[in-house]
Amino acid sequence: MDFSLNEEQQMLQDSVSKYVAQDYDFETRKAIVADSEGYSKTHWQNFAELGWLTVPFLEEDGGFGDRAVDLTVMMQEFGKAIVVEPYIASLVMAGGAVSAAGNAAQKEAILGALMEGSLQMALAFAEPDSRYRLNHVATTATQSDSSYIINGQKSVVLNGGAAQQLVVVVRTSGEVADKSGISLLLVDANSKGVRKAAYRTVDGFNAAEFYFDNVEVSETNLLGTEGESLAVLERVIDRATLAVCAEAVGAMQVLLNKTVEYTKTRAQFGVPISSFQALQHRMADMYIEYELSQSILLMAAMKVDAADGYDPRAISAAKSRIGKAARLIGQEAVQLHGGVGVTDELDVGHYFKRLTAIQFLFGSTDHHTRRFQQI
Amino acid sequence: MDFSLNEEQQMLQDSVSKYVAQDYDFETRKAIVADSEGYSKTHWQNFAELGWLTVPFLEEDGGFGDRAVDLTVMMQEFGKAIVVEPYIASLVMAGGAVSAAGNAAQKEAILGALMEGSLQMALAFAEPDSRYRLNHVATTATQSDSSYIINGQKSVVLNGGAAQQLVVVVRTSGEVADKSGISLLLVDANSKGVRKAAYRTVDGFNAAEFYFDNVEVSETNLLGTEGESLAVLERVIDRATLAVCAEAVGAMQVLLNKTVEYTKTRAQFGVPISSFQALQHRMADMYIEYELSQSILLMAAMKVDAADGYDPRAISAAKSRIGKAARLIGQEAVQLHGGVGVTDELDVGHYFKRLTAIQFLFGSTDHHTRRFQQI
Amino acid sequence: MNIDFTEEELIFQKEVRQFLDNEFPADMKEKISKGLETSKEDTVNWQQILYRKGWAGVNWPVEYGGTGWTPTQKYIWDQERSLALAPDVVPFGLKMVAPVIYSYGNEEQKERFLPDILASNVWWCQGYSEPNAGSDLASLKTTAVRDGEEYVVNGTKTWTTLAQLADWIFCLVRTGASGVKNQEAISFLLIDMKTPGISLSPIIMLDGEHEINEVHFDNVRVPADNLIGEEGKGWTYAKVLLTHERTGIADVGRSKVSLDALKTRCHAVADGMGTMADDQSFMNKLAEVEIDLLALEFAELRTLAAVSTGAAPGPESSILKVKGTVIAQLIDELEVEMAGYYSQPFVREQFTVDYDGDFIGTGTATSAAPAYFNHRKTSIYGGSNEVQKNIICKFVLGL
Amino acid sequence: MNIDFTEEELIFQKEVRQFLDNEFPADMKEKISKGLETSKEDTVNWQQILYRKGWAGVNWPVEYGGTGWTPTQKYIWDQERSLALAPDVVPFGLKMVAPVIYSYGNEEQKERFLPDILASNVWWCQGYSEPNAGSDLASLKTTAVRDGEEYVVNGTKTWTTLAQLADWIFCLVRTGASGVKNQEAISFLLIDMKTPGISLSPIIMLDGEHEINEVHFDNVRVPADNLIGEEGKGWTYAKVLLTHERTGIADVGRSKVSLDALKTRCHAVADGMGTMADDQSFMNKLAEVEIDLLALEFAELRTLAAVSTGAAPGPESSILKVKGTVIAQLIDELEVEMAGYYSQPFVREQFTVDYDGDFIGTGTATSAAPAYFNHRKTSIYGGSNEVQKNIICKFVLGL
Repeated sequence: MDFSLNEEQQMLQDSVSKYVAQDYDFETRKAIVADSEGYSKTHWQNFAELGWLTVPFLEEDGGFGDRAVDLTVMMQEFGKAIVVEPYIASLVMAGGAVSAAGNAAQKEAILGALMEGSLQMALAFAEPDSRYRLNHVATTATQSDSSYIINGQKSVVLNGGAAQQLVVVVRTSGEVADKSGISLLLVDANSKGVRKAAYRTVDGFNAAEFYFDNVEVSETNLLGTEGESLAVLERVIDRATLAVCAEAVGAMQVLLNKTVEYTKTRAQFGVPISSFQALQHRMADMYIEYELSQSILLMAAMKVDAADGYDPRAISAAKSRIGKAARLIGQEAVQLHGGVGVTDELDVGHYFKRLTAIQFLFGSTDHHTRRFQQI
Repeated sequence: MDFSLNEEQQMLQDSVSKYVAQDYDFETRKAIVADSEGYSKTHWQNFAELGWLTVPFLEEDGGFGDRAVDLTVMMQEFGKAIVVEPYIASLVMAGGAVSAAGNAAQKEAILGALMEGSLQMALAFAEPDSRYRLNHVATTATQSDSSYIINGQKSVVLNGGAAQQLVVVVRTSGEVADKSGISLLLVDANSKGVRKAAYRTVDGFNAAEFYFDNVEVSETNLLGTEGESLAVLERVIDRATLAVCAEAVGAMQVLLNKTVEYTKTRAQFGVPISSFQALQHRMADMYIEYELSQSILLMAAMKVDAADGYDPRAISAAKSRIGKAARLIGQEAVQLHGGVGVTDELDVGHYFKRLTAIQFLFGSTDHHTRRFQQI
Repeated sequence: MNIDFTEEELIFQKEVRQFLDNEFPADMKEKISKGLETSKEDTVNWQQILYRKGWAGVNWPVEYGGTGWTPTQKYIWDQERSLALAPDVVPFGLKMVAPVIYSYGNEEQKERFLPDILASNVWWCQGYSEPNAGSDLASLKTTAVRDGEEYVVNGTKTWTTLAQLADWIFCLVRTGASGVKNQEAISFLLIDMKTPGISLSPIIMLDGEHEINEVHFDNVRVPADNLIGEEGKGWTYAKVLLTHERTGIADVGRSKVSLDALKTRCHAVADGMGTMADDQSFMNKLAEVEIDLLALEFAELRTLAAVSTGAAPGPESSILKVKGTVIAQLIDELEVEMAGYYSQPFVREQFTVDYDGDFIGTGTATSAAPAYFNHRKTSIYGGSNEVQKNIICKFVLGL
Repeated sequence: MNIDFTEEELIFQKEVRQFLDNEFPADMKEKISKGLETSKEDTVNWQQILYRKGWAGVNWPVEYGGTGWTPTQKYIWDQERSLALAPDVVPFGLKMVAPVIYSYGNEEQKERFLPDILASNVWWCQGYSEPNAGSDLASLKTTAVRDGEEYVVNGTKTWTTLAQLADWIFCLVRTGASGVKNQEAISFLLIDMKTPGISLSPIIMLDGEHEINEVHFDNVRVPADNLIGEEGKGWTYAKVLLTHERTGIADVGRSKVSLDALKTRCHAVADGMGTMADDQSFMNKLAEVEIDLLALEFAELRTLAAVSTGAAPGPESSILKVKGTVIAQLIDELEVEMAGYYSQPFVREQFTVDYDGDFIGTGTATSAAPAYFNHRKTSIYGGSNEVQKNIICKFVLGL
């Protein structure tokens, strides 16, 4: 066992940490959220140049190595600045699906472009009735000659507003909740029959609803084996789950620090409110929650990277634990900031919103507690 | 709607309140718990003379009226002194079963003796496998000529150590978990084939395990209609549940007051610990829990006494809410008392033990939350 | 003790139901049930209907046009009104400034202000908090300096809800010497929002709405006639009011309606082949909140009953504020949880009357998170929940 | 970062398992698995087996007979020992007084005391708390007045665990002038329990057990040679020790074993026709505690790793104390809940070796509540959880 970052990880952490501190302050973020693109092309290009876009890919595909620890180290720093660029949606999720299921030609066509920063993608998996059940796929793809014809609706597709290409989870056979019969198709976002309604999420990310009306794609757009993609999807979503957990831990750390600092400067009844012991102990509780989150995040990342590999139970443990901490720290940070905490002008509320969104992304706290218990 | 006690209720409250304050202090209770009888015959006789033993019985049976509000008013005062006399077990439970299901002859033989204080009874319902399911009855009574032959085991029979007569819940037909086929039999505690193992409970009450080995009782000992007694049993247990809820509210009030007083006198770091705001806010939380408990107890009692009658949902609501409060107030009272709180010599720990036991009597907090949601 | 309604109370309940059935405007009800925005006109119209019925001044003394209802009647009204989705009156005029005017104002002030408040002819807002005085109102800095028959007001109020719609503002201002840093320097002043020198800065809330404002006073000249009661007594008047406010703030009726809606809708929200009603841990959380709300409802009824027997709502009413806001916030969170992925889209434009784009999510799913964010304010304003606990400690527990 | 054990660590793990299989006494293991009382002889016997293996001084420097293990080895040892149901050593000698002696004692004291501690020849107890000084050790009143080559000790210590079995006691005593009411008057003194003037009053805990005592000192004459380090530095020595103690107090290993047992047994505890494993809300609570414990385990590993790179366990270790006790107490509560009605009987006599009456309830069901009651102490002793939060506020958050 070894709990220290290696040299490469230390460099990655320093690099991201320095960048967001210098070039990604709250005003910068506000402007990006307000912009119609839904993310900043400039920052994305910088991320590419700094090599960060290669982190979730294997060395053999030209990536940094696709190690969970690397990903969490980076995402924690992103979380400190609540970066809204679609790193997880485009790279970890859509890119992850291509990396895990794509053939050599598909990987070559896509992964390089993703790592260079010239391609934006999204993974369309959730549906109006699916909630967090990855096997619940009502969107169908029926084969017709050498094509698939797609019909259905996909919900809250992260980076859906900016994505040029989609990985769409479709049902090629079986009943709506069957575990088999689930396939992945590459779909150009501008294909005929694709309609989208794009929007911002409550936490400032870009997303969209997608409606597929007899959308035809070539059978060469199939990623992986027809009807057998649920396992890939689960791994990809688990990896994305780990990534948002890391982001949450970064955001919590900032909220904790901001709250401690704010209470030291805010005076009420003639003294700084940090002198009130009832508030002090609540901040101690926030600290404890943060530390436990940091610990379980490390645990999950290390278990995923361990010799015996993929550990969905560890990821559900982390999501459950961090979800609880995100709730407490977010709510307490707002409460201890008082009135300004619920206004749009202060950054604190935006960290709170992101932490809230993360609680319900890729499965709620309860969902993951149950999954932890059942698998 | 009217939230004030009537004159009779006010007198009952004053009478019990004065008695326990003057004649039932902690040392008195300790001696009763240590005594082999399992309760004080002297106090019991005093209760009878003061008319308290008539409270849970109908006027037509010579009782005070069997009103839920009266019962809760009295039990709250008992709770303040954590009275260990078997009021609930003997009168509300066993007596309640006779009152609800007995015929005129049975009532006459039993209720008068109960109200005079000359008879101790117990209701034997729980079994090793039943947990809180009243319909789960494995103890059988098979008819043979004009008798029933009883076989089986009954668990944790409250007042089992002192009871002269038992009301035993038996299965006269059907499968172990059927809702029909459940009957009530009066059984003399000294009958041939009855074996008991008596003990104290963790909170100082007397109880026993009962083992029935071919115990023969006359068919005239049947209470109510054969095979159709589940509804009576549910009402009796609900009434007992309301009674322990009231007791808990009384005990919580004392624990809250004792904790507030203790923190005012206990000095640490040169000041009374009541001056620490973190502890103050925790006592405020205890107070809030106590007040909510008091409110929901009133709600449940008033609903039971209302024109449209018996409301098991209100009782489960009260048990669930009060169970949560009992947990918090009990744990916090001990924690805020520090070391002395976990010793046997201080009364605080004994209130804590009683509040703990009540949490798991007649259904845990979770059990009643679920029942509230499902009925 | 008796939970049953009397014959008279049952008749009153029937009258309330009929009134709401017939008089609560159908278009407003539809907007509310769909989660659409309502306008100032909707609100004023509804309050004037209440006025014409004689039901605008629920807690007012009968001599000024109050209803003279018993606590049970008030309870019935709140219950039925909530069930009919009819909003409570905007509190600033009818519930907040009016009691101060009829309790502490002079006859001239009562005649001048009360009729327009009762008839909802004038929209009021509240000027208590300041940027550096949140829960600690005793440290207010806005000054009102006497100059002949006028006060000259300078300073900034904040957290002023709907000031952009208001005609008048009631303020706590410092009239005492600048050295006097305590409650005895504070006075209660009524100010016409059209007076020169008043300006607003909107504050946007976490849900993107313009709900509150900073109100700036720059040498605003206010007639001395607008002072309520005595100079230096403003804090006393406001405090009495705050105690009353805490009871209402429990908002049991609104929470009951939200919770009932949640209990109904969970059967319609899909979770794979089943619905959220099959999710045992979700349903348990729902049951726990419902039980808490039952307890709170009876705590409120007990408080109201005590008030009716002559006692003023004591510091015990702080628990209504604390628990009422906590419960409402828990219900908000359950809404977010139930919305699942549809808690994420931020599409408030689709809740305007003339929206014709794609509707995202079902019903009010996408409003859940913004509502949750916005309502975090309720445990902060009206005396933060921390202040309420201090009140409990000091005045109930004697700590 | 790497969670895998190295080759050497795997070999060590195998050695530990073999040792426990072969050497941990079977009769002691049986008693523990059945929840029966173990005797002082059992404990001493087991600790002497550890001593003979060279594994008694886990954190001791190698020069005094310590194991010299890495943090990972310590982790493996704790894991395997807990899984084998083997108890940890009684802390007072090996873990509490020994570090003070080898860190601050003189050579004569080291030679005199350490070998007997390592070999479990002497049973120690702790004299810190006093009736009026719980968390606030700086206000201790027990005095040690120098008289020639002796100190004369007067006062009362309380909360002294297993003093009735102890040969020696280590105490914090006041050697400074009576006016000096702070830490600089406190010294660290070793006292033979057989010295005239020492008497015990047993204190019975909530579970009915005689576990702690008051220890009274009435003109007890102690050789000045028994003073550790300098006069007035006792508080400093004790504090360093307390920080170490907090890490151990998380007791992750014991909680894991309890939780594993609970997870197994819930499938066997009947709930009507099913078992407790079908109770979704019970299982969810179990899962939540298990997840918390996973987080705590890694928090502890991170702390140990930091210590091994040279850092002393900082104030962050306070979270291990707080969370470790809270988790263990939650597990206790789940035991009580699982026991259902069988949480009520108080029948501790049935857990003695020669009991032959009716056995009430299954397995350890009737021990659940007494254990829960007793273990409330863990959030009070060793620096109460409130004190730990104060430490976090002051030394971590800078509040």
